[in-house]
Amino acid sequence: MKLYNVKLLTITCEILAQENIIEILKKHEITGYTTYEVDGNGARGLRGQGLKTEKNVKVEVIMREEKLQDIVEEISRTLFANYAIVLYVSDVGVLRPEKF
Amino acid sequence: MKLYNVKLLTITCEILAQENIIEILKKHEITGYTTYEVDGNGARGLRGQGLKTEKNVKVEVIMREEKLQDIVEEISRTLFANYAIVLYVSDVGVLRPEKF
Amino acid sequence: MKLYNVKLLTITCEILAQENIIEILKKHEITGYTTYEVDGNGARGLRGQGLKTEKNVKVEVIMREEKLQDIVEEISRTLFANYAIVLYVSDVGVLRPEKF
Amino acid sequence: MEILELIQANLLTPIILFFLFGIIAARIKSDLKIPAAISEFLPIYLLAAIGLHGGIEMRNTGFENMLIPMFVAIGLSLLFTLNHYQILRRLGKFNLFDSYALASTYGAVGAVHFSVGLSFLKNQGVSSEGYIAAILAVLEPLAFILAIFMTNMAVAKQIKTKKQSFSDDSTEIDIGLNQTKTKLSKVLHESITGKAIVILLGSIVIGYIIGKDGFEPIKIVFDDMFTGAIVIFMIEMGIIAGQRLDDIKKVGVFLTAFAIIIPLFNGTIGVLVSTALGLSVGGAVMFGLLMASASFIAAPAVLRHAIPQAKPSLYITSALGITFPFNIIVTLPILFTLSTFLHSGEGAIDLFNFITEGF
Amino acid sequence: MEILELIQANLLTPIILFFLFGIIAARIKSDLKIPAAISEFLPIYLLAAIGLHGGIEMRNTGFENMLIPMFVAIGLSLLFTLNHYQILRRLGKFNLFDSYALASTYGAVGAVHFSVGLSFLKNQGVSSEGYIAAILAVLEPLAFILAIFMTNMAVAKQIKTKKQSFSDDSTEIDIGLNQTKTKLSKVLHESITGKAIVILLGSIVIGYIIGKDGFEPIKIVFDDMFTGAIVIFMIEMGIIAGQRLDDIKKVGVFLTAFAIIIPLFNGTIGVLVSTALGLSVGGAVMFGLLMASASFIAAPAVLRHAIPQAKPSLYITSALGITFPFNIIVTLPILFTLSTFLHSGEGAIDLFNFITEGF
Amino acid sequence: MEILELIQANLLTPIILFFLFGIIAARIKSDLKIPAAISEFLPIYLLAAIGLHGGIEMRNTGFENMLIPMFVAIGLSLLFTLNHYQILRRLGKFNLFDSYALASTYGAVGAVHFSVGLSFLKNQGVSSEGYIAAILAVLEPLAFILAIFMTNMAVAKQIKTKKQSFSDDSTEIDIGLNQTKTKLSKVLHESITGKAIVILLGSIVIGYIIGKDGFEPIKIVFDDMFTGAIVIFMIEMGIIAGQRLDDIKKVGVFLTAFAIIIPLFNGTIGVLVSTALGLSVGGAVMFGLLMASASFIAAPAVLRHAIPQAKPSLYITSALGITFPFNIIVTLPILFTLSTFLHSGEGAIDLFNFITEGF
Ligand SMILES: Nc1ncnc2c1ncn2[C@@H]1O[C@H](COP(=O)(O)O)[C@@H](O)[C@H]1O
Ligand SMILES: Nc1ncnc2c1ncn2[C@@H]1O[C@H](COP(=O)(O)O)[C@@H](O)[C@H]1O
Ligand SMILES: Nc1ncnc2c1ncn2[C@@H]1O[C@H](COP(=O)(O)O)[C@@H](O)[C@H]1O
Ligand code: NA
Ligand code: NA
Ligand code: NA
Repeated sequence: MKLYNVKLLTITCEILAQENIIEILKKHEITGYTTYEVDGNGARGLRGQGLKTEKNVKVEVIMREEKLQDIVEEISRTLFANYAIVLYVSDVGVLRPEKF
Repeated sequence: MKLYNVKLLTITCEILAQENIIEILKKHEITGYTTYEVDGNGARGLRGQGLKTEKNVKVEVIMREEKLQDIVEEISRTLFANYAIVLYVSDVGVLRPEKF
Repeated sequence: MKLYNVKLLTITCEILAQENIIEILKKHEITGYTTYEVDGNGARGLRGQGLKTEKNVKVEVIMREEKLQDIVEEISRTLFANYAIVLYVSDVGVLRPEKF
Repeated sequence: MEILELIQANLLTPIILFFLFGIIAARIKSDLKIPAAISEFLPIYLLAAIGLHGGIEMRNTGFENMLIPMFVAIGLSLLFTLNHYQILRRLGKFNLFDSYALASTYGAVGAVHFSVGLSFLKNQGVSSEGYIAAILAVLEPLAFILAIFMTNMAVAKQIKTKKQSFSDDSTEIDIGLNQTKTKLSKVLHESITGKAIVILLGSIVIGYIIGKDGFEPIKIVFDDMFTGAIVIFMIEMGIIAGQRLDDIKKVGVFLTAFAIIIPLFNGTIGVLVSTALGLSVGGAVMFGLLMASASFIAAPAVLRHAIPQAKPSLYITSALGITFPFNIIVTLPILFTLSTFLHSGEGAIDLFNFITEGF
Repeated sequence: MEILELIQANLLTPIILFFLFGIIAARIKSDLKIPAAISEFLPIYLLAAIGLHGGIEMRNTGFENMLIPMFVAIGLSLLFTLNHYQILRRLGKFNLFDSYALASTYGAVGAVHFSVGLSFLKNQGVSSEGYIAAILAVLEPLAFILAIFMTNMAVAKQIKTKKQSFSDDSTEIDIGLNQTKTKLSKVLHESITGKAIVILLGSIVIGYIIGKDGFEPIKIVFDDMFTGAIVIFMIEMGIIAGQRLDDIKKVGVFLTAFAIIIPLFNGTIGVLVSTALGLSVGGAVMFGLLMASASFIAAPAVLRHAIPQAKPSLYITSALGITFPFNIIVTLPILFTLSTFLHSGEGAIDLFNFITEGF
Repeated sequence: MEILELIQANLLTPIILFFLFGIIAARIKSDLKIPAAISEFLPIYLLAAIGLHGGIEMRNTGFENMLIPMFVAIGLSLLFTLNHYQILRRLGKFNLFDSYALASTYGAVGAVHFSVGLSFLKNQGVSSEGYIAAILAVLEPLAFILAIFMTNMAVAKQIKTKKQSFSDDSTEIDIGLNQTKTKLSKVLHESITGKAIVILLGSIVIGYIIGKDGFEPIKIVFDDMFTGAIVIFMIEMGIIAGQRLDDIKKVGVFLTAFAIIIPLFNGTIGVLVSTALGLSVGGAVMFGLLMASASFIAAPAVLRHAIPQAKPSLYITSALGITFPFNIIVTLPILFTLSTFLHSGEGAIDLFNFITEGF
């Protein structure tokens, strides 16, 4: 079974920015992603205690390298200033590259 | 502290396929894994709203490269056709390779 | 957008060791991390059923390579013997390396 | 018309209204939802309450008379399941897997249906035989087991046919057959140890042991709060049903008709037969409702493993999105009217004639 | 003094005591917390209970008289929001974004406030007009929509000014204006389909339909348990408020004063106006409390999207950490005393003079 | 025999039956479980209810008489803890860490035990002194603190001995001693701010302040629903206990015997002493049950940090898998019979003789 190289983009951000991110993904024609709620600490302090709106969420997206650049650029341009957010990219191997 | 290269297999799938995956792991004599519930979107549509059985789960398994091939092959053969599932492999470094 | 190489340290451990880990991070002047509860199986058996204190947690820390060595060393020295714990390191790319 | 009035009265109860409200909330894409922990807990609570109630009743009224209705219910369920399969496969042209999955979804019983039925009767001031909770427990896994057995038989036959043509591949086929057996025994175990049955049976036994007096200290939680708890659960059920309304297009006209006609038919048969067996007005309604009900909580969990080739969007959507609303809004009042009529003077005579002629 | 006594009596009710307890628990860094699923469920439950109660009352008393108070409430809310903005921007020197966000947080209404108010009145044996629940529902999104509209207008103006200086960048600016419009219509949709409004309006309608009789089977859950449920919710609210007390330093003296004076002022106006409109003692208290309340559950969800440039630490901390405790401990008894006084013989005369002179 | 009858009657209450049911559900590997959010919330709720109840009682009866029982309870707990250690280390040959961990698990008290005891008494129509809830709160951290202190002393001594042999490593040892001190003060803080104590003490104070009248509006939630809530919690406790039954093999014969004999012994002493101190029938039962109880919710959270070298599979399994079922099924009725006997005419005389001779 051959593994094909693609990119995994992981975004950890406050839960209220999740919608914005998914919209950006949609704009770039990406409809596959995985999300889950997490707690966290960072420049904007402890998050995840108390109100649900104060939680963080992780959004993970497997995508081809071609799309990565634009998406990362748009996220950083529109969201970095106002939201608690951290983003990183890693290399992963998948079986069915046509899915992404 | 030396880090030894091993593989991290991550499977995101509908929760009802979790048992099948863990059985496959057991068959290949792997008993260490981590699981957690996630939401997701993909070819089979939005998952994670509504009934618990409609959730996704992530299964993460650190393993040696030797076993990876067979396990990936069995999962893709038995589960890809009927279940919502995505699988990827990445490289990680661990301290105690004998644990895996 | 240039991506800078940093390390992602992921620790999966029993929930009661979370505090110890965060203290070690603090000692090394790391205040950014992400945590979430997970279930798991390993050398210390199935974890995550029953009492909350029997759960596992994942702690993910993006950091520069310089700090990694010391932190990994301290965690393994102080926690490996008495706690259910697994730790791995991977390479990731970030946009704002000065954040970490 | 009496039935229409009853349907209307039923429509205006909190249970139905909050269900409809949930549907609307989902349709306007509201972010309203009941947290998962609550909506996972509520079925456990409802089943415990149903079981305790049933067990206490059985202690009062005995359960000697339970055996015949139980076996009749089993027989009917199996017959219905086979009947559904024929209809779906022959008339509906569904593939083997979808046909069996749907057949058993409608042959199986639904605990939420049962809760709503109990509440409906309570509202009408009518009681029912406690042992029907036990019938619910026994029927729960039945249709699934039948469907899985049949599917596996069918698959095995297919494989055997293949085997005869390509006789070199025999080991793989044997493995296939073995896997089928393992799967069946696993599903059997899973069904019987499934949380719904376990909590229901356990509560029946406990209710039987403790009786009315022992129940007193927990009555407020497990009886007085029952209808309120259903109302909360119905909000979530409404939301989930509402989210699935879009999928009804995929379900198609045939299955939509099936999802309405079959419950009415099965339910009517259920009321007739159970009345003939001597069940009370309320008992016959609950019996009929069991026959009319389709499973949408247990079904996905069992069928996804047992017949993974079947499309869950078909069986969940039709059971939860069409049959459940139809049953609690329309079928339930109809069955009640029917049962009342049959148990009233004239109805009883009619039924007597019907039965004697029928057999 | 009567007010002090009432404040003291109110202070010693379980609701206030458990809130203070939560604050203390957070301050001593206890790990006590109410699990998220419970504290997410409780507001839904409270709003459903409020709505049902309001709907049933409206059925009893009619809702013809509701329109004038409703429109007056809307008018007052909008006036207050604009007034807050002026104070914050001019006197407080907050930036545009923070000013609008804070203005609307205090122009908006709080469902938890409302729950506590209802419980307080219940305790005093005083009832209130059911339609105030409907006013709560209508006011909920109002101040936000105004604030967002104003913010977007202001931003658009800024952009236009820029446009005139650098006339080459026009496409980007047009995009910006379009985005603003999209955002406004999205926020509007989100507000109206927000879970709080949806469950509240839905429950009012259902309460109206089912009436007292239909409510009977669910009364234990949606009425008798109401105060107990608030108590549990207040523990969590206390914990969250306690965790934010450190942030009060960041809030500053000006905003702290604002967070105390404005609710008192708005609440007093609310009681006076609603009494003049003929509302009952309890109704005027609830009307005043709505005016006095600030939103700390809905606000972050709406404002974070709509005015992301505003600092949530400002508006959440002041609303939850300062205004809410102050309102339920001090403002509520004051408004009650005021309303009682106005509705008693002399008060009524005074008010009559006050009003006739006032206009 | 009277005791056997009482044990049997107790066995057939919903609390015990649902606990046993949970065990069975776990043994047959059912997927039944109470969602985590619910089972995390229930102990908080139970402790709040216990505390409120205790506080209200203390207001009625005063708490002047509370001091002596409190100090005696503290003294007994410390004595018992040391006694457990000796037995476990000398006779049981457990290592230092496991010995201290187990000693304090059994020296500590269990809130679930307490809840079941209160329900048992309610069922018997017997009341108990409200201040015992306060004793529960004070005892909760006590045994842990003692055990941790002793463990750290022992470890420090070991290190010192090492120091004398290898005198070059002294800095590392000083660091070790310092770490020990930090740990102790941290555990102390954690124990006292632990959620169980905080909610219990808070509720006692609130109960005392509000009294019976202030409790009225929340009585349905915090009193009437109490037993029903325990029943739900006991299902989960049963499931967890059932999952641990396999581990009992690892626990060994010695610890199994210890887990049965020690509670009986400690509980008996508790009833005798508290009766001598003048507590009522019910009060002596609750006092004895506190002494008999072992901690299985607080213990893992505290001991895992404080004595990480100890094996949690030992102390959790024995406390939850053996002692808890034994106590609520067998010890509780025995203590009740004993207390009733001692408080009846003859018992009182016997006890008087016993005490006067004993000292
Ligand atoms: N160094 C880090 N490693 C892992 N996660 C981080 C790190 N820094 C921040 N985060 C996550 O990103 C969220 C937002 O970060 P920030 O914007 O720095 O407050 C935090 O709440 C954490 O969940
Ligand atoms: N591109 C993707 N990136 C990350 N997760 C994905 C992606 N596509 C699908 N998934 C996850 O895998 C699940 C099953 O995918 P699918 O079989 O495509 O419906 C989804 O529900 C997501 O949780
Ligand atoms: N091979 C593995 N792959 C992924 N996670 C693992 C693996 N082994 C252990 N874990 C996780 O680490 C936790 C502690 O492991 P252990 O100390 O081996 O019991 C387990 O409960 C799992 O959550
Ligand atoms: Na059926
Ligand atoms: Na307001
Ligand atoms: Na003890």
